[in-house]
Amino acid sequence: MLKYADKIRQEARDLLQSGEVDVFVGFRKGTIPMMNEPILIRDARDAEKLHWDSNCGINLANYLTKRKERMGVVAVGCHSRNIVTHIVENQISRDQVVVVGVPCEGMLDRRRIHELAGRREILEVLEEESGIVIRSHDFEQRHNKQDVLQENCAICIHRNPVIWDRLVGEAVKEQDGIDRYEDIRAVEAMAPDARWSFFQQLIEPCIRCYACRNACPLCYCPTCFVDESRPQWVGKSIDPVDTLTFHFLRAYHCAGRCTDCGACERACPVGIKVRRFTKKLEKDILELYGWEAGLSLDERPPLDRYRPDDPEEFIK
Amino acid sequence: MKNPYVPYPVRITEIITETEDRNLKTFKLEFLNPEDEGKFAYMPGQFAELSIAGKGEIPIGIASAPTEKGYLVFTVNKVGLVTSHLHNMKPGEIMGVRGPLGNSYPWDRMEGKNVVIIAGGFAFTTLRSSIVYMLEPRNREKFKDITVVYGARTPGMLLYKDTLAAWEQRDDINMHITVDATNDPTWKYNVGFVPAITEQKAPSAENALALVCGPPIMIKFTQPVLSKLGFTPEQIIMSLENRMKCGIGICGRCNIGTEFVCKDGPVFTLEQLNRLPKEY
Amino acid sequence: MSENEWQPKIVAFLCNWCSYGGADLAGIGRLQYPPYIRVIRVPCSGRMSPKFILGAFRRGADGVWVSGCHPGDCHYIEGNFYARRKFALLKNLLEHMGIEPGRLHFSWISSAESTKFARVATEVCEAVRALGPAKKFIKDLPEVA
Amino acid sequence: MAAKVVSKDRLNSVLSHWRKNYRVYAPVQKDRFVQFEEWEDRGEPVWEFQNSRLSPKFLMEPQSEILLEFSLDPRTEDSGILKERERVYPLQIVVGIRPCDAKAVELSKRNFVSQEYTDSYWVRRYETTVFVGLGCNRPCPTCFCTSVGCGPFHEEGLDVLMIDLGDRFLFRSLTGKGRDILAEMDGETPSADDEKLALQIREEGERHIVSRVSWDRIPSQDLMTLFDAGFWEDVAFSCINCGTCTFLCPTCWCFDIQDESKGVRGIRMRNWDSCMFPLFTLHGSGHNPRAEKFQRVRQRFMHKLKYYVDKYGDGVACVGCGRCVQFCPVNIDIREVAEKMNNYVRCECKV
Repeated sequence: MLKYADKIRQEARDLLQSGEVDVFVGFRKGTIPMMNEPILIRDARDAEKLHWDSNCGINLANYLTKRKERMGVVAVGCHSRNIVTHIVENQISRDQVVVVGVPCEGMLDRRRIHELAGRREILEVLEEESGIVIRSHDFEQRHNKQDVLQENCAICIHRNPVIWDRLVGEAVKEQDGIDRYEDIRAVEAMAPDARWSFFQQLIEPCIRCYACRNACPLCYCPTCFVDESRPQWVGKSIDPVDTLTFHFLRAYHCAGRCTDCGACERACPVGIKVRRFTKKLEKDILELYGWEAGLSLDERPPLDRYRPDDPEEFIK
Repeated sequence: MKNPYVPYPVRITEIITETEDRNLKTFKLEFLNPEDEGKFAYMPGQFAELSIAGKGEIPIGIASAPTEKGYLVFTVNKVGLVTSHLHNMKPGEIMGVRGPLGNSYPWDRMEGKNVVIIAGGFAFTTLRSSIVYMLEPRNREKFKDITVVYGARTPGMLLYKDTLAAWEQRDDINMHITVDATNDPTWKYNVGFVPAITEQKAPSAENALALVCGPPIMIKFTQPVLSKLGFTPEQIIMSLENRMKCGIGICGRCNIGTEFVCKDGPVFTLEQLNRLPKEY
Repeated sequence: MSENEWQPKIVAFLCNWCSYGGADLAGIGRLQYPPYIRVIRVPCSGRMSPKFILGAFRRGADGVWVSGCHPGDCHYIEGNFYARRKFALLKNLLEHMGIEPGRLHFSWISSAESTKFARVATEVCEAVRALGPAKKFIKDLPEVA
Repeated sequence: MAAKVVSKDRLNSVLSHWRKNYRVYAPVQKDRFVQFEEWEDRGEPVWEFQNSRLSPKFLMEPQSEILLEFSLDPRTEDSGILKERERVYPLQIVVGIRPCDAKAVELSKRNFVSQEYTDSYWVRRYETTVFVGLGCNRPCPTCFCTSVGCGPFHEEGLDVLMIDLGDRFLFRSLTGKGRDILAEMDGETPSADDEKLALQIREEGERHIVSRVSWDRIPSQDLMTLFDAGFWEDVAFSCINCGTCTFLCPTCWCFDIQDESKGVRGIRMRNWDSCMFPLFTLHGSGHNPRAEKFQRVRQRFMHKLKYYVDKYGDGVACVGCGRCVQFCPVNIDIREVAEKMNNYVRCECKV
């Protein structure tokens, strides 16, 4: 992924210099290993600050709404699908964005890497062609990239940008033969009480910081339901029912829109696999309505349309 | 250890609908335990948290004066969850009051001075308290001229109409009541915005302090008028509002710069405010 | 039925134009169905938000039943078509999270179908009763420090 | 001041002994993180950890805490009257708290106890807690405690300091509370070698702090000039306005107060709140003094590094634990922001 960095800088410089865009949204190299920070630049001279590697899992589509400028933005497959979703939902217009597409080989799961390093101090994580090298004071470890990918990346089937105006490299081969829903089926197979306990345990560490919600480009409502007071849909304490209500409704709001970009899980400071909620919806929507989010600019999302013969066996 | 979060239980004894839009009501409250009144010793400019079990608390300026014994008065605008519930309560019902909170108007500084009171809309509450306090016979001589410019959108939107009428009759206070507009032919007071009437009545800045409370737009246009009249930022006293919860400088939300509006304020001089972020 | 026997609480959200009329007609016709149902009238099944259903469970409903016009008969032309997709996903996700199948019910009942109303009401009541009191998603005072 | 040495394999029996009279909280491994939990005679606490994911501030300021309770039953005389819930505050020992987190408790005290008001809940928890700190032999690369008046073996806020000597711990009491719990603990008197080793470890630990933050010029900066500085929009750009930094921060104490009732019973409680949330400052009128993201980000940093500094004249409201640096989902780094604030010079040039 490092190889794209130069090309991204070049495209950004070009776009800003030519005046094709007013601002460019990308990443700059982070201050700690395996972290990069979203950055907005206005001046072509700042293009050199742009960086790219396999630690760009924060979804930049989240930074595009409520802006007036013409924007250049770096986007991998899932992020480009969120840009499509924004356009379809009238949050941005197609003319407003110049998408610099990045064929993606997956982002690193930094928690997994910390675990592999035995939670010892990591000085840096180097990316090589086929894998990564974890370097510390007193040890060095090599891992295959496939073993240290974020879970959503490991099962990704849309690595290449869906829409793009410029592409920084040749399209990568899409993964095939992927079973995206193994984890969901495992939960489905449980008895109701076991499922209930499963989700209770899943959210037990939640501190209601809303990082999952806020890292998500789909969450742009002016007032979130958790902040409404009349009526108050959900209490504010760490009561497990309130926490579960939050996660349930948050996921439901993403139904048919979620691209499984994994930003929510990446952002969670306490390591909750919040995709266990959204992926169930994704699976059902694929099975019931044959829909995957953000693949087309011309189709309405599944909850904004219907077919007269939609399944209704559950209705008396 | 005294628990600062426990409100004094009070009973609502009277509810007056103040304004024609029925959005402002005045609540008269009596302490359930008479000994609590002594603990609730306050000065005009302070506020209290009105506390309704199951709904929450709201910070409201105290509209009664310490010279009015036996009860407290609060005038409440209907806005959110707690205030809407309060507006539906009936005399006889029980609620809580936590306070007094915040500083007060600078009564030490005001002694021996002319006091100019400029108010708009429902921000008149703590100023009512101040006027009642100053007009109390044993207090009146501590202050020189008292001038009041008080305006509302229409005659029907003025607070405390009977009290205003009574003050109009007195010769120890200069009342300038005004409304933005009216088609009431019997209206015998001023018509015009508060800043304009202030300019017209031109209270002197000499040996004076001005207490200014009102909506942001009124404050914005009154400040230049006062400057023109010679009031320095130290002579202009204002009372801020911010979202509050604890009211005692602990929960953090009303913080602006180095100050907590609830504990270090709500009363600040313009000179102090000029050195603080305008985050209110 | 003994006095102490547990009786389920079921919240029924009925569309104003069809199912509510069906309930009315069932009443006029003195049709019998179990008395466990509390009706909330909604303008259209399309108005139903997942928050309403979750809100009912949070407040201790043992079952929730949503009923609207038959597809094609919606007073607002297509409200129930949209609703149908929302309901499918909602039901699946709620049950995925451990709410027992049988607590949440949906139906299409027209204002003329009083018999169907009474029949479905009975079915819903029986299904919920068979499950016993709800224990999940019920919001109590928080047990915190 | 008393001191004792205890070998590591006997530590659990020390904890067990303390449990007779105290609740004991210790760091335990939970999923992928270390967390302070009540130690109940089973499971091994972890002693080799960098720091716990959540700061142990929750022992003083639980995320949700009931303040008052009430009945809404109209048949009872006290219907609608809010009362303090009767509650016992058991004596507790927090063992293994890092010096930075202990100093944070001392900083927080300034907020919860002022001249005018005492937060009785916080104070009762504080008074019944004994802080047994564990010095940091190997601080994290994100730790910058030594730049903010703290350090890996800093003693402020601790009743006892523990130093890991390899196969044994040296316990040194720093207060009366500390002396009391040391008195009832088995252990040997440290030898001269133990003391020497402890000193070496201490120096070594301090040398390990590689992060530096300069804030020396911030106190003399003009508050409004910093407030109006041009860099805030840039600093805030990547922020997603979540509460991670504030909830993980040991010196963030802001809270919200909420009522809940069910049937005729009700409670008033407080919950952690965050200046990152727009709702934090939203007025009833709809006006929001900090409606924009950059204003909220600015508030957080200005509060820690400028307002607090000016208000109390006793340093910054940060202990350098580095949690916000490690866990911010978008890598906003307080060390960089402090640097920007410290070096800020208003541009006088005309645009």
